[in-house]
This record gives sequence, structure tokens and C-alpha cells, in this order.
Amino acid sequence: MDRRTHVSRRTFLKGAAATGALAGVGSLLDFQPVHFRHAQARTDISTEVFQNACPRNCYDTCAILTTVEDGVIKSVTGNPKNTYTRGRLCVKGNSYPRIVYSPDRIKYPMRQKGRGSGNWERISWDEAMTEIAQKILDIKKEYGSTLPICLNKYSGNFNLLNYGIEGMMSSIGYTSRAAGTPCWPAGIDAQTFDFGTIWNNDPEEMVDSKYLILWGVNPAWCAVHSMQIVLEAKKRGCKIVAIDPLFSQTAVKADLYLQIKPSTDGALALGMCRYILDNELYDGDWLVRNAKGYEEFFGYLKNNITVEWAAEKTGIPAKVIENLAHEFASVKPAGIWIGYGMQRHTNGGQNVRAIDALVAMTGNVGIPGGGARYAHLETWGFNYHAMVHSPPAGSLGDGDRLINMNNFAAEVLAADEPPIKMLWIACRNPMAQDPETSVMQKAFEAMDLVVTVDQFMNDTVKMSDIVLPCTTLFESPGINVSYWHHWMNLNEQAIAPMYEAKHDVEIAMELSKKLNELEPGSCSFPTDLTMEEWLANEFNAGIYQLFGINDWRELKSKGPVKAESLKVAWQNGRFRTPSGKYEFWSEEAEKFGHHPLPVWVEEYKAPEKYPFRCISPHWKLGIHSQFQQTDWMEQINDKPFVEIHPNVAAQYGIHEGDNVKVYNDLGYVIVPARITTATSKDCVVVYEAWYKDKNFNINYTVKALPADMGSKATGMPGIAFHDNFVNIEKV
Amino acid sequence: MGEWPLILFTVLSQLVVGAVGTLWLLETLGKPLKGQAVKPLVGSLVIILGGGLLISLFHLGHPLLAFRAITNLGSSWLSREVLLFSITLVLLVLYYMKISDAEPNGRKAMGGLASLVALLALIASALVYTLPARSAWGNLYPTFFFIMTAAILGPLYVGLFLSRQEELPFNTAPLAGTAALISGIGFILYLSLLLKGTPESYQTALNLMGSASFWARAVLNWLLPAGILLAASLKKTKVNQSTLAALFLMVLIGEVLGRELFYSATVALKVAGL
Amino acid sequence: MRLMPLDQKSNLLDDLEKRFQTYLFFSQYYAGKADPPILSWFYHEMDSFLGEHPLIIQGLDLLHEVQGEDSTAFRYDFNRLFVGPGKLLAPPYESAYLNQDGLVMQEETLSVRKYYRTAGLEISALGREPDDHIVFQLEFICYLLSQEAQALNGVEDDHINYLELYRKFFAEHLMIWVPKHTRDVQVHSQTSACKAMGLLLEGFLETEKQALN
Amino acid sequence: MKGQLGFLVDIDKCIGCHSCEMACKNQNQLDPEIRWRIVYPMKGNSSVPTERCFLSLACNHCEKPECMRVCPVRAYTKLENGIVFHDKNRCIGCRMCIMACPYQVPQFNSNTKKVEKCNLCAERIEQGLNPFCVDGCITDAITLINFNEFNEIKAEREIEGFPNPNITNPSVRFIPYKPGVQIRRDV
Repeated sequence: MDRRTHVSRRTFLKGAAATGALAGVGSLLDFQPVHFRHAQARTDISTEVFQNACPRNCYDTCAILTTVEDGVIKSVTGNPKNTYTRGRLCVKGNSYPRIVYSPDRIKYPMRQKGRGSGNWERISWDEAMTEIAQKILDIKKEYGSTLPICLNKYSGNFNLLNYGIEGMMSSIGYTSRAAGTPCWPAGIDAQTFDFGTIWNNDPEEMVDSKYLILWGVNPAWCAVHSMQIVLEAKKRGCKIVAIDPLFSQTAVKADLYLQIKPSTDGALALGMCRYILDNELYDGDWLVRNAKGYEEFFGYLKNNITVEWAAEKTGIPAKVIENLAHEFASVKPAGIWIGYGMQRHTNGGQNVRAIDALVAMTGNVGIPGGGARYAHLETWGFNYHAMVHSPPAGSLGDGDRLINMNNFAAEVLAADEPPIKMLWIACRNPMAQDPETSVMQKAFEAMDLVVTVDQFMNDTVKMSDIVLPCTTLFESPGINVSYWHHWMNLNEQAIAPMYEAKHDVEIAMELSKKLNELEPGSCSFPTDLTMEEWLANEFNAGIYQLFGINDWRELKSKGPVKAESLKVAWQNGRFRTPSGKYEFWSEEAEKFGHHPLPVWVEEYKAPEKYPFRCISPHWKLGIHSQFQQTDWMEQINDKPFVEIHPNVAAQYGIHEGDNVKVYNDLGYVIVPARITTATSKDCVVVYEAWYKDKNFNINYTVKALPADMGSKATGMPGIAFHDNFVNIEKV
Repeated sequence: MGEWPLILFTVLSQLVVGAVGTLWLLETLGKPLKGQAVKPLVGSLVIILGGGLLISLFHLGHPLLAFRAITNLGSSWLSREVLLFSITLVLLVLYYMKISDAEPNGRKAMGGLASLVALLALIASALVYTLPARSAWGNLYPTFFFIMTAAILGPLYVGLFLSRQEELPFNTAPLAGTAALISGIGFILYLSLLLKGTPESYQTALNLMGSASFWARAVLNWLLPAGILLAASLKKTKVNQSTLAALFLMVLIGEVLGRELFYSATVALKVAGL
Repeated sequence: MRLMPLDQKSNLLDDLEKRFQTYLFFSQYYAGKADPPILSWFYHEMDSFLGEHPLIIQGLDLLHEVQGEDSTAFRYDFNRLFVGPGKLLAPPYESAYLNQDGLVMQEETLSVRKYYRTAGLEISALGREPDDHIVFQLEFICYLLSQEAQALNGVEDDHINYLELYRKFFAEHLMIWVPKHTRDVQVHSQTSACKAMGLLLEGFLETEKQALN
Repeated sequence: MKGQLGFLVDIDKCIGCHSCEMACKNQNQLDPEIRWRIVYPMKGNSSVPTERCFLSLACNHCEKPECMRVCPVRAYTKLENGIVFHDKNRCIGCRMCIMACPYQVPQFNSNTKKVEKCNLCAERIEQGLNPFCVDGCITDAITLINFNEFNEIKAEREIEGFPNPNITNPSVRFIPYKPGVQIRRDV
């Protein structure tokens, strides 16, 4: 301590003055704290309850009630006014407070020096906007258009207002867009060819079914509130049949479970149709009144399909198929719920068409308790005011350039004239969730600027230059509807946004302001609306009429509302096909390169090198890359695994818990084995999810193989996630 | 391995129970021992038991609230154990204070009373673990094992402590040797009972036999003491003090290892199949 | 109540001043307003009254090396520790340490909020930033010390015993979690600057703890 | 309310979704390591694969609670409605109850250094409400029952995976899983 000199009080005070100067906050006797204000007088700390809506891409789109005390969320629960949610939340919804108040949230705009380096500096919103806006203007100058800017946004937050991010992109000019959907497009096209669009009966009236086939769908994990309806129907005497290559949680609860060979669902449906035709169990009256092309379809069945053939194809005994067909055709109402998993194949769309045909020929379309239930968009008729914007005057080009979301990485790299130089990622985690992860890595590396808007550090944020913090559902208002049930849930702002988080629409407004500041007229996105005004602008007379309200503000007191008139799909018999009828024979399908009839298309076969089909379905403790990473979920399960059939495990010398390498030409993952009869000998199962701090991503093995359909309704074909073939070895 | 306070407390308290009992036997069966030899012995027992009780507090989440632990004498063996050992400690202190050559009868009575209460405390201690939820424990064996611990450690400790200063009325070492033999045989019977019992008992037996410290204990705690001490008593040779000290140390380690296994190897009833 | 003087020669006002300046500096540091040049200024100007705690000596020695250190490396390190966007290596929130789940805005945060209210304050970013962020806690202490000084000077006539409030806040909050936090800083910091500041803060709090007892 | 409250768990309806467990955790604001209710996955058999059948258990509020018998500080009381109530204020964290409970219900909270467990949402019961887990169960698989009035004939007292009920006479009943017809390819 000798080298330390004692300073006099005078020197010290000089130093102190300098601290004060640094702080700009005065001295001991004249100190005004900068981060504080006088406490506002309050007699008591009030408790308020707000309505929220779970905005995840989920069938159930739950209505939530949030209890807030002194500006802090105390608990969340389901809103009992929504009779679908019934006041109950799923395992994920119940864990929401942990997401909002995790200290690890992304709090401020930050800039990374060197993608993937972990060298982050904090910047202000203004700096962030300036840098991004400048880059946009530079690109425009260099390439003469904004096409080198590419948006990849999808369903991480399905609140309607989040479409504002598409609106922002439209407002700067024509840009490149990740188009299509990895989720459900093949099935949408199939139903669009058959019915004219997708439209399912109110799921709450499934309780009135007498016979219900759950085909390739696992509501026990992915639509839990519908599972309650299924079980209630079962209790009332409805026979529940589950058809799935995997012995899913739903299948375990069924009266009859059929373990079908993957991707052969169409063969089973056509085999059933043939039996029904031969035994004249079809609804002739209905067909005459409502259908186009059933004669051709019957001809196709007679010439090409037999029950024995279907048995051979599907692995289900002929006798069982006959029984099933007999029962299904003899009871009314009988319905089928067609899952999204079964259409993630190269013949997925055709398989859905075959199942539609089965429901139609038995006259189960347009009746309560019946239907070929897939999804609907009937309650989605909003203005999309946040989304629809025109490019600024003088924008060059003739429209956005579409990049297939399902082959995003490769198409971004291949884009030319102009190339893609800037990515904006919102509501997505493509590094974790998209196929061909290693190609995705290259695509990110090729960019000049990557901007990601997110709540938590994840694989995509790691590969970004700028990350912007966004609000959770509790921190911004919005409106949510479902593609399954018929409710509309208002989402109120329950608490102030934490840290510097902003909603996508607010970010869009900020960017618009900055662009116009740097170059007046460069962005047409409105900048002067409040979030409530944005919300109000989404509503129109049609929506009000459908939901029986006069103003959206009524929802604040009324709670969630339901579109009662939609209850039974196609009851009026007016289909939205070109012919106005149900189309067994679809010229639209033909236009898109398919056979006009729902015919059998061979499934994608396992290559010799990779004998196992790797199915990567959804996982019950998360949805895509959300939720599984939270500590409450980790308490229940904290590691990914691969499900292997006991016989296969024995053959490969694999024991429970052994590390197994699952690999193909594209890449590999190493995960512990779980040996179970839930799968079959030709399939292994790895649930897709993102685990925090774990080097696990099944998409390293998944090829961007397109499904057969999707281009008509969604602009791009779907992706055959479940036609992924791998080999395994013990490591 | 979170049970160290319990392991140390039970072994040490049982040592004290065994020692006070042995001392009482010595005093009862022979002529009174010299006060100056007995006093430090009893003093050491006070310290060991006091220390053991203190250590046991570290098992509690809230050691400072330990005084509450005697509030359920009506049904909790733990309450009874705490009370009885506390009384034992008090009696030992009184015993200690009474030791003088002047008045041997009063101290003998006090020694007898202390031994009796100590034995009751030991039994209460064993009954704490006699739980139906743990099929490996829900029988007479905890009581048997705790008594055996006392019967091996006590005589060895007293023998070691007094041998230099006093000509004892009888040799305490063979007592320990016999106890070690009985304890070892008792354990074999116990294992065979476990192997025939519930799945949890069976698993407990496998855990025991599969553990290295079990075999270490078998050697330290049963084979060597029983062999050496019984051989010596057959040959009527007196075990010298350093052998006695070595044996005591071995047995102490063996008992601690055994007690660690008592806690860690026992399998509770399984809920659900996984 | 009177504070134990840090140095026998000084009077109470001097003591308050020194504490005030030290807390103010740390709060500025955590608010991201310091960089290596400022830190080395700190080294030169303020070492005289930080006391002789071994951690302080260690910290000052380390801080001596900071002068030549790269500002950007310091900035990245600072952000990895306290700001993000990744999982924080040394979260600057009391609740992140005391809340069993490591969540913010729980009981722990609200109890800090209650303290501020006792002194008639609340953070301006109420509900947006967790009230227990270290910047707020340190600045709150500055406020208490300043109020006490003003009361001593007769500027303010208030019934609140600010010194007592400071002592309580120090014992019930700062001292309970900041040492845990600074230990995280020791483990995870990659630059001497961040490491030194962690050592200095911990050392200062240790000294202050003794002074307050 | 008097009598003996308890749970009826319909294993046939339970889909193992963990919502009951999470609703309990969320509403009772439990620490992450603490699970008052646990959904146990069961080992498979010929009719159901491993982890497709579950046993959702909280405290069973036994008629003869071992926890209460062994607790040295009387932290446990049996309320007149049969709830085995654990009073955290009395608990000293000796963990005796953890050893004695056949169902591994009491858990040690390393933060509070005390034991805690499900109190059957006693306060809610007083207000005439259901426990959070019952209201949080999506498929209505958990029901609050009063054994004084309960006479469901399908309900079982003993079920595979549930420890011997004769020790404590737990206040829980089960409706077993009834497998459907299965046409499986590789069994």
C-alpha cells in the first residue's frame, strides 16, 4: 500500500466533482436521482384482471385471464367465458409468467460485432433504426430496388397486429419474402380443390359425433382442449378411431387404433371407399345433389383399388379395413379429423383428398358431428390494415419476389439479380426450425445485415447483426382468432413492456419515421397511430356481424366472442369450387399438375442407405422452439431423445439411454435412446424442439423436400418433413 | 450423502449408550472402580453425546428451532428420541458430578439409571427409522443394529479408556468380539430377509451388496474384530492396548460406513413404474 | 445514529460525501457510463478513501492495468455480464440471485420497491425495469445519503431517518446479494476492468458493512 | 365442510399433459424445483407403451398420515375436512416426513430450508372452490371427492404403480385405463 498516496480532501473533492460531471447529477448536497421520481400517492395497490390471448401457432389459441398487482403479473389462468378454453390452460400457457420475467430476456436493441462472435454492444433504438434505415437506403441506391431485402416472418406470434411487419416491408418498396408455410399447405390445397377452401365444423360440436376418426392428429399433445371434447364424445358413446404410424398419446385413448405405414393414408381411404362402393353404403342422394365427378371417382376405384391392395400398402389387415369402412359408412354423423402431420409427405395432399372423398361419399359433409375437419380461415376476415400497404411512389419493380419458406436457405443463396443482402427475421427461429440447418448457416453468413426481432437468445439471434427486443403477449394489445375453433379473443395490454421491448408494429413505425427522416418519402408506413388505433383499424362490418358485436371495445367487457353462424361447415351446400359443388373431379387440381381425381400417389420410399424414416412431430412441452427451454419444463423433461422400437434397438445393440447418432447425407444429431413400442420398426422419432444450451437440432438431417401441394393456396408447396430418412448407430 | 449429521449422531450416541452400559456392568459386577479413572471416562461420554446432539442439529433446515422437536411426544419417535437423549445427557452430567470415591453406591445407582435411559433412547432412535414406507427398515432390524453398534463400540471404548489405569473385573474386549460376531450373522439373516421381501427390499439388498463400503465394513466391523478378539479370548491372552486402539478405530470406521449405507442404500416405496 | 468514520480525521459530512461519491460512481459504472479511461481516473483519484480491504487492494492493482485496455473488449465483456442479449453471466438484479427461480419482478423485487416508497420514491421506469437493478439500488443509496446530508445542513427538515433507512437497506438488500453477484463477475469477466470493478465493489461493501456495524 | 376430502383420478381420461401440475405451480407460485403435484409417467406393458399412461398424484391426505405421526414439531394437522395440512411456520426442516411418506409427497425446499407439500388448496376449499389442479385439468380427469358421500363403483383403491395403500389409507381413488382395440404392426 506504500505506493498509494493519501490525497487531501481538496484533491478528493476535485475528483468528486469530476464524478458529478460524469454523472451530470449534482453533488451530495444537491442530488437529484435520475432514475427515480416521487412515488405517486396510492392508498392501496390494486389488483386488476386483464384478458389475454395466447398467440402461439396452436389449434387452441386460448383465452387467458391475467391477474396483475401493482403492475406485476401474479398469475395466469384460462378464461372460462371461452367455452373452448373452459378456463383451463395447457402446460405451456401455465408457464407464461416465467417467460415474461426471465432475467435472460433480450432487453435492449443490441448490435453484434461479428456474427456468432458473442461480442454485443448495446445501442439505442434510434441508433438501431438509423443503421437499419441507412442500410435499406444504401441497398436501394446500389441495386435500384429494395429486392435485396428479405423478410422471413411467420407464426411465432400469431396476433393479427404482428402482420404489421409485412406491412412495413411493403411500405419501403418491393422486397423478397419468405412465402408459403412449413405447416399445413398440402392439406389446404387438397381441401381447396375439393371444397373450394378450408372450413371445419366448430370443434365444440364434435361431442355430437357418433363416429370419429382422428387421422394423423395428436390432440392430446397439440390441441389439448379438443382432446377433452373427443373424450366427452367417447363418453357419450361415439366410437373413437385413431389412425397414426405412431402409437400417440391420442391413439392410446381411442377405442380402436390402427398403426398405418407412414404416408399410405390415401391407400387406406381409397380401400375404404372401394368397400363402401361395392357394398352400396355411400350416400347417393348427397352425391347427386352436391358432388361433381363422383362417377369418375367410382370408376377409378373399380379399376385401380381393392381392399386387399390397400391392406398390402398400409399394413392394416383387409378384414380390419372392411370393418372400419362398414362402421364408418353405417353411422351418421361420422367425422374425420385430418391432422397436419399426415400431409407432410410428398403425397400428403393427395392423401388428404382421398380422405375428403371418403367423408363426402358417405354424405358426412355439411352435417353437425360430421365433416372432413382440417382447419378454417372463416374468422380471419379482418382488414389486415397493418399488413396491406403500398410501396412508396416511384418504387421500381413489379412486385415482391417470393422465396420459398420451405427451401429458404438455398433459395436465398441462389437469388440473383439482385442478390439478397439483408434479412429481417421476426416471429421465427429459422436456424432451429427450418430444414437443412447447415445451408441456413451459409445463407446467414452471406448477408450484409441480419436483423432479428426476438425475446430470447437463440440460434437465429446468435447469427444476427442487430437484435431488437419485442414484447410478450402481456405487453401489447392485439386480437387473436384460431384456425380451428370459432372464437375471437381480445388481447389487452396487461403490463408495461419490460425493458425497451416494442411490438412489431411499433418497430415498423420507428423504422418508417427514421427512413423518412433520412430520405423523405422513402416509407409509406403510418407513424402516428396508437396501438389501439391499429387494433381498431383491423375491424370491419363483416367481422362485427360474424361475431355479433358493434364495436371491438365491447370485447373488453364481454370477453371472448364466438362466430355461431359458422358452426356447421358447408351446411348450405354452396361449395366455393369453380363448379359450386364438392369436386371429386377437380380441374383446378389438374391445373396445378395433379390428377383431377383423388388418386393414389406412391409414397416416398426409404433409400437403401437410410432405412429408417425419421418422424419429427411436435413435442408436448413446447411449440416449435418455444417453451421447452423454460425451467419449469426442464423440471419435467430436460433432454431430447430418439424413440426406437425394441426390436430395432436389439438389432443395433442399443439400450435405453445410450447415445445414438441419427444421421444421413445432410447431417446428424446425437441423442439418447428411448426404447418404446410407441413407434414401429421402420420409424424412429425425434420430437422437434429447441432446448436451451443443448446442441440439438433434428433439422440438421431434414432435407427441404417439397410436399406435393400447397402452391395454390399458400404460394409455395409444403414441406415433406416426415419423408426424412436416416440411419442410426450407437455411439 | 446428505445424511452425515445423522450418521455421526447415531453412531456416536450409540457408542455412548454402549459405554455407559459397559461401565455400569463393570461397576456392578466388580468392586467400584477408582473415581479418578471413571470420572474422565464419563466426562468424555458427556462430550461425545453432547457433540453428537450438536452435530445432529445440522441435519435440520433450521437448527435454531431444534427445541421445538420435543413437541410431539404423543406419536413421534423422533420427539421421544430427542427427549430421551437429552435426559441421558443430563443424567451423565449428574453421574459425572457424583463420581467420588467417598460414596460409590449413589453413583452406581446413577450409572444404572443413566444406562437404562440411554438404552431407551437408543431404542427410540431405532424406532424413528422403523417406517412402513421403507420396507428395509420397517422391522426389528434397526433396533437390532443400533444395539449391536452400542455393544461393539461401547466395550471397546471403555476397555481402551480404562485398561491402563485400572485392573478391570473382567475383560471388555471379548464382549465386543461376540457382539461383532452376532452383528455380522444378524446382517446375513437381514440380507436374506431383504432378498425375499418387496421389490424395494430386494433392491436395497442389491444396493448394499453392490457397494464397496459394505465389504470394507464387513472386514473392519465384523471379521477382524470378531476374529482377533475371539481368538485372543480363546487363547486367554490379553489384547494389548495398541491393538485395542486399532480395533476401536476400525470398528468406528466400519460402523460409520455401515450407517452411511443404512441411509443411502435403502430404497423407498416406488411411485409409478418409472 | 452515527456512522463509524472511515477515517478518524473526517467529520460526518465528509464521510457522507465519500460514500456518496463511491456509490454514485458504481451506479454510473453499472449504468454503462464508464469506460477504461474513466476507470483509470477512478483509480488515480479515488483510491485514497476506498479503505484497505484486501479485495480493494487487489481490485486497485488490477485497475492499474486497465489504462491500456481496449474499450471495446471491455464493452463486450460488460454486456455479456450485465446487459445481454444472451443469458446474463452476472445478472445485475437482486431477484436473479434471491428468487429461487431466478426470476425478476417477484417478491424480492417488490420488497425493494417498497423500500423506495418508504423514502417517497419510485423508479421512473416503474414496471418496465425491475426495481432491484443495481443501478437503482446504488442511486437510491446516493439519494438517502444526500437527504441525510441536507438534513444535517438544515436544508431539509424531514422526519425520515435516512441514515437508519440506509443501514437497513444496506443490510437487507445490497449486502445479501451483491457479493454473490460480484463473485459471478469474478468467475465470468474476461477483462481486468470488469473484474477490478467487481473486486472493488465487493471490497467497498465489506468495508462499509464493518463501518455500519 | 366435514368429512374426508380427496382426489378421484381418472387414469383413463388422463393424457399426461402436465397441465394440473403446472396450474398448481403457476397459481400457488411454487419454486421451480418444487412439485406439489407430479404427473408420473408409467412403464409400458403390452397394451400401452412407456410414457403413454400416467399417474397424476399430489398429497393423498391419508386417513392415517405417516407424516403427521412422525413429525416431531406437530407441523401437520388433520383438518375436519380431512385435509392433512402442513404448517410451514412450525416446520424445522427435519425431513422425517419425507422418509415416512409412502408416496414421496413432502419435498424439501432448499431455499426456505423447510418441507412443503400440497394442502389441497385449503383456502380455496373454504371459499367453496376447487383446488387449482382440479380446475386446471383439461380433460376433467381429476375430481375432488368427499369420501363421506363417495360411492363410485368403478373407482379402485389399489392400482399398479401406486404404493400399498394399507399403510396410511390414502384418500385417493383411481379409475383404471381401459385399452381399446389395437391393430399394431410390430408388436
